[in-house]
Amino acid sequence: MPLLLPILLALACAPLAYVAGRWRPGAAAWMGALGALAALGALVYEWTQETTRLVFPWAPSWGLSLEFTRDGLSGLYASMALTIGALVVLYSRAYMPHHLAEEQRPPGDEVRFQGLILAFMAAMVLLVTVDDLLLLFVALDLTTIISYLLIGFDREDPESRAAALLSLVLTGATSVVFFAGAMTLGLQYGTFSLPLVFERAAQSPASTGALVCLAVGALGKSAQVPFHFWLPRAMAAPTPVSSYLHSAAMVAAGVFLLQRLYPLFAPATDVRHGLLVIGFVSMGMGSLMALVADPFKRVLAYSTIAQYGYALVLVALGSEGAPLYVAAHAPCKAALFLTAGAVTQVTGKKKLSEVGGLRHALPVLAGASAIAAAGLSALPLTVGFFKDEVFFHALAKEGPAFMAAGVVGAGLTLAYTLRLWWGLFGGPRPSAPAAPAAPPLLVAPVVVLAASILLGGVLPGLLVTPARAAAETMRGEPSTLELAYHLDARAENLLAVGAWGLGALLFATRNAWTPALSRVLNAASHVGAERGYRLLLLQLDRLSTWLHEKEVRDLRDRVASVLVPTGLLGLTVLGVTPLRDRFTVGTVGPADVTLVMALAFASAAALATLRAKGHLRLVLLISCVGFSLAMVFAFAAAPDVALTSVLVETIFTLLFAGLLALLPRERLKLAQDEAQNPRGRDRLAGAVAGASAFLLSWSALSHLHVDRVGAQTVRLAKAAHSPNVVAAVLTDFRGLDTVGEMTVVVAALLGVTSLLSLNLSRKGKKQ
Amino acid sequence: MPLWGPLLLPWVLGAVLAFLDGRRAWVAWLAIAGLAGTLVCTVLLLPQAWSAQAPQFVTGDWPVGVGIRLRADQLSIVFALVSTSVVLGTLVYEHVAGGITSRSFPALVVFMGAGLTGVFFTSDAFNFYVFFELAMTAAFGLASYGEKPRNLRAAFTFVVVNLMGSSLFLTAVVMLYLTTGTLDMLSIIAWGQAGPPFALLVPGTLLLCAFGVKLGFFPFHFWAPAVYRDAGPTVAALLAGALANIGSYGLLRFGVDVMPQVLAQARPLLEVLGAASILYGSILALSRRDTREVLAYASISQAGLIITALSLEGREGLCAAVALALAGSVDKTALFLAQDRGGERARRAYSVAAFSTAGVPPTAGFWSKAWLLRAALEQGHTPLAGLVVLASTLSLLALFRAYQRERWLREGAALHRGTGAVVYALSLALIVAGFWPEPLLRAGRDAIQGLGTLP
Amino acid sequence: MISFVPPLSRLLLWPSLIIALALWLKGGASVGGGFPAGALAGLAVLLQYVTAGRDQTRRFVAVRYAAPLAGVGLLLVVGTAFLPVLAGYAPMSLFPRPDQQELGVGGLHLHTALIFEGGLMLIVFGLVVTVIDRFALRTDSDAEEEAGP
Amino acid sequence: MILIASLVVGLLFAVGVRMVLERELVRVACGTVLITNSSVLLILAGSFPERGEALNVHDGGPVTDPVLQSLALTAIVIGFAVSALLLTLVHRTQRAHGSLRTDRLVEAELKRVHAVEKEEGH
Repeated sequence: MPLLLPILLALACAPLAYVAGRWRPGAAAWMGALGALAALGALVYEWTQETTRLVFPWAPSWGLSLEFTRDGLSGLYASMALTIGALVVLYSRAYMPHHLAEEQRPPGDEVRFQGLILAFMAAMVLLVTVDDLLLLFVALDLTTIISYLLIGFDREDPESRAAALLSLVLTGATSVVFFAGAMTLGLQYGTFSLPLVFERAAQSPASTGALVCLAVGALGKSAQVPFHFWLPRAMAAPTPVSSYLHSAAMVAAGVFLLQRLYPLFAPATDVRHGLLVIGFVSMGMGSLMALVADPFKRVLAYSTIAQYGYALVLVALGSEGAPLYVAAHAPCKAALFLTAGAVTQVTGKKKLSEVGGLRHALPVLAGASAIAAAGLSALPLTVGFFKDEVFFHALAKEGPAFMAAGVVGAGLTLAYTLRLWWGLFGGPRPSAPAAPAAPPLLVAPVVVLAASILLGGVLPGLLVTPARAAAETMRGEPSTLELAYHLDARAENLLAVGAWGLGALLFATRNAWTPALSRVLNAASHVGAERGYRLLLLQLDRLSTWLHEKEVRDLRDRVASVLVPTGLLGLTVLGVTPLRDRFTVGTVGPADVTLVMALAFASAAALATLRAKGHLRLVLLISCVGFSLAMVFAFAAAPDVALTSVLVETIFTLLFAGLLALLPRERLKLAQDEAQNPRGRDRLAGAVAGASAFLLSWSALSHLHVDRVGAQTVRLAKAAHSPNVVAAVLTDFRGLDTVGEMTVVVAALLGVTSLLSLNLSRKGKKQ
Repeated sequence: MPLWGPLLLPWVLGAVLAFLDGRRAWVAWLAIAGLAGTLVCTVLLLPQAWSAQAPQFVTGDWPVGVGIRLRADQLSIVFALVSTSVVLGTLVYEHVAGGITSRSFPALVVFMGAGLTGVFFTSDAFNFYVFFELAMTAAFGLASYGEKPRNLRAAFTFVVVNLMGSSLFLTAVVMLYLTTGTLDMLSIIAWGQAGPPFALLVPGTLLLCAFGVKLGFFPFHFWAPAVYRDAGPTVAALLAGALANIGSYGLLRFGVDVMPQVLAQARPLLEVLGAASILYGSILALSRRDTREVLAYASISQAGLIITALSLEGREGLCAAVALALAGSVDKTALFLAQDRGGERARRAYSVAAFSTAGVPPTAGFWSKAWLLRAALEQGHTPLAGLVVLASTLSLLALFRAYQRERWLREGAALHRGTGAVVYALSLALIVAGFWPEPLLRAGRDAIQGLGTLP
Repeated sequence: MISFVPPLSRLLLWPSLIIALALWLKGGASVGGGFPAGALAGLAVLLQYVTAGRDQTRRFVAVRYAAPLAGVGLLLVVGTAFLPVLAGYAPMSLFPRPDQQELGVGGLHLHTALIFEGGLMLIVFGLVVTVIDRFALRTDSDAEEEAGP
Repeated sequence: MILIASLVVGLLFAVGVRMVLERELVRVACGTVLITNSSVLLILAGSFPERGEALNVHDGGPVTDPVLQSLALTAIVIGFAVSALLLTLVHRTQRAHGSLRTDRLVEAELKRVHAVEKEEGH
């Protein structure tokens, strides 16, 4: 049970916060943060316990069970999600009232927002602790759904709605692909339970197709090329969302999946090479975009794409530093996002070109965010230093080309981070009146994060144990990861120094190359993935509209679209069935003459209806058909049917006549004139339907089953005390049919009365 | 609970309601109570249906074939349960939403419920036709509910097109009788096992087309968008949520149970039609602005999924078809009812049902789509798996475009306590089935257990 | 010229109804049954509508309450079909059962099928008369509804 | 006889379909009536080859299949009920649209669709 405790606590946070919010809106955030911290405590406590796996029955029909695990990866990611979640919720307490006021929404919506953030946190905790492929997908889509609601939280804002939809569709679609891969694996190994899957995968490696599907899901979540473009758009969300989902939670989920499923990817070198390429491309693309982007949240978004590109490279290389990288990046990025939000709230500005010199107005924030920026750009004495150290360590093994790419990437990171921080806080003091001080709760989370970044940088030993545990879980072998400062000329250090130099150089000369770079990137965006996506969507929309324009609108065509395919299908079926004895012509004896005559009369009347000029004549001809058929039935020795059909026809003719009397004369005339020019396709449809009806009934009548139930009813009629067998069948043997039939009549009657209700005219007046 | 219980109750109730003015509140409550009673009776039948011998009776205790056999196996029961619940929910919704405006509405809804129950319980081809007509006639009467010109237009299209479907169905049943000499389904099964393999192909084709009209898949669907758009929201919910079940149930019953040999022949055809419906429905839904039209096209794509599932060999595909039909029925009802209202609550319910339709967990729809995907992959049918993925994505896009429409954010009467309860109950059912899928999976698995001659 | 038609049709009403009754009662033995009986009765009333007009015809109780009559008929039909289940018989069991002796009064055989057929007759009569009545009503006051979507 | 009967079934059906496809409500209703008639004829055509006495059957004598007859009766009655409903619907529809032509219905439908689309905007 202790294993479940943190999960249950995390799940309880959102409802508890909601309840607290009902009592007093401000209490929700505190309640939520408290819950998150309690869950964190439980998580730590759980590490001292024996249990590492819990299994509950769930859906035995599919052999599914709820499986939870406690291992290095789950511990690392869950604590990350819980800590940053708690801080972000507290931050939102200070951020949201202002934001809601700007959006002109009731302050009570704050509780809803915090509830969603906490629900997201719970989904994240669930995602990292489950140990089953299917559950993994369920949790993954839970994060997708909640992120949709969070990104689109400002629903009055069209941009934010569009961003939410984009992220939903993109991450939703890629996660369905992930699911297809998971399903393939589940079927291949006969189980969805991850330990068993890994065990069986060791014998027979997973198929490349399945792995590619899994990877697509992960890439979509982690905003990697070519699915990256949802992330910059998602910056339309309120800042707490970005700082949580887009630094430490949702985007981390993708890379987490790859780490969790690493044993499957380990043997598949092709797939890993593909991931490697994507990682480097995302890294380069993200960094370059971050260098020129103007809104500061966008800078951070592109930076996130780039940073997860690093993490992807690490996973693709199978480096044991991969989990550490994500964990070290998360607090830095979250802190910077929170800073960006605080700056926007204080100054009301969102772009780098509009702010500057804020270090005077917001000294604490400036200091704390400087530490975070240092962490992001991997300067010593911050936890970020080690993320680059493991990165360079992994690259150094691969050769000079990789090392060069790494130095460039890290250099770009330093350059854009410097640009961001300097753009916000550096430069001359603004001439405008000093901005008001930020509320303490808006700054405190940044300070806490900065402190933790420093702590990790100064005492790296604290990180070794969790990082090793995570690496062990990921790679399934003991880890030898070391974190310490080495003051010697090893490759990692040289690379780091090179990167700093490059970064500093780039930052110093920024005015020289920025315009050119932004022109180049602007041109490149015309052929980018986002453009492709929009084009695809546009074409689909066009196709959709075009099809809809072409679609059948007319009642006639709606009917024809039922009958013509049926007729064609029927004819095809007749065509493919074996030919032998399909049709019998039958004999016509002298006794049949009357029958044939009546049939001929019916046909003639039916044909005449097509040429009938007036409505009355039409109705009379229709009843002629009916009466001839009644005659047919009489000659065919079915007197009951004949009697009924005579009566029905009579009533029917009179009803028709009654209807005609109701209809305005000029309207009838008008309709009559219109009706008499059938289109060619109507004739064709009639011909197809008729031919098909003829041939199908001919074939059916040619194969009459000799010994039908009918004969049995004749024998039983006496037992039913009814000399008239038809009456016996109707009232006794198949009486239920008759009851049903009569109910149909009553239902029709109800329909008629409601259509022609007596108080219609009164109702009309009321309207 | 004897088998006739859930059959008799709505029948008698309908007859009584026919006298009464349905606009009075107590009449509506009587109808609601009766349908709820039917639901309870059906639930009470569950253990028997799951026992070794499915409950059955023959009318008048005549020999089978002479008398009509009614039988409730697992397939019948699960469809009856879901359909009755959906009908009940819709009736409650209409009543609490602002009062029923037509005298005969409750009676017709109850008759429709009776017809549906009968269709699911009967084991006689012609009796199936009679109950089918009962449900259809009630629906014909209901289709014009509201009586605005657009409602009448929808009703007229619906009646004429479905009359064609009904006459196809009648013809097919008669051909079955002429060819096999019996109307009892189990006897037809026995005949089919011994008889020539091609003998039932013609009636089978006609049945496919007739159910195609009810279910609304390509190319028999052209009536659906217009009718679902122009009929009143409750009526659209009834037609799409409950009545379409006749189509899927009929395909399962006649295709899998009664004429498996025909189904085996029809697989390639079903596959093509299914793929066409999926693509057609998903793509057309994209550019529609009217939410109900979006839903109509989404339901066409859903119907495509069902018949694609039927086209797969092996049991898994059939299970998937059952699950898709059941989940789809609740989805559609919830969607049509929720889109009728504005405000936050309605949007919330809509989003749950939309996620279910798109197959996003944790919802019932996810499991049904997952099942289809599983069946497709198990058969090594990768293109179909790709199609399912594509359909999910496109319907997600279409449904949530509708969700975000400007109009919806501002206008419309909000769900109040009563209507909200109905819509929330449906959505909640979807979510509960998402988190605890065992009942749905069991239903899907067991429903096809007793059918015909499965491999 | 048409002066002799209304009295004639009024004269025809009762014989038609009696034939309808006969059709009903003889249904079990020969051609006939509830449905033709109801249809014939409906036709007889229809004739009255044509000749005497709506108001005259509605003097008959059965005409005014045609729709409820159909409901009664349905109750009769459903009752005959399902009441035996209360005594443990299968639904649609008619009495006397196959093994029981038939009761006859003259040419008339007493059988629950008669009640069943009677229900049928009432339903069909109800449908026909109601539809006619509604159609006739509309001719009296045919208010146009507003055109438009 | 079989051929003749099925020819007539096909003919009635074809004429019925042609009428349903005409652009006028009354003719659509007439068409459905013809289609119902053709189904009933098909039902009874199954008993043409062996028709005999339905009443007062002698053992071994020719028999018109009573089950087919009762199916035909049921079909007739259901067809009758539904057609009565359809007729009233024709009446109401034409009153609501002021025309008996189906293309008027289509026009009204399109008008409404366009109105909705415009209102929704992009």
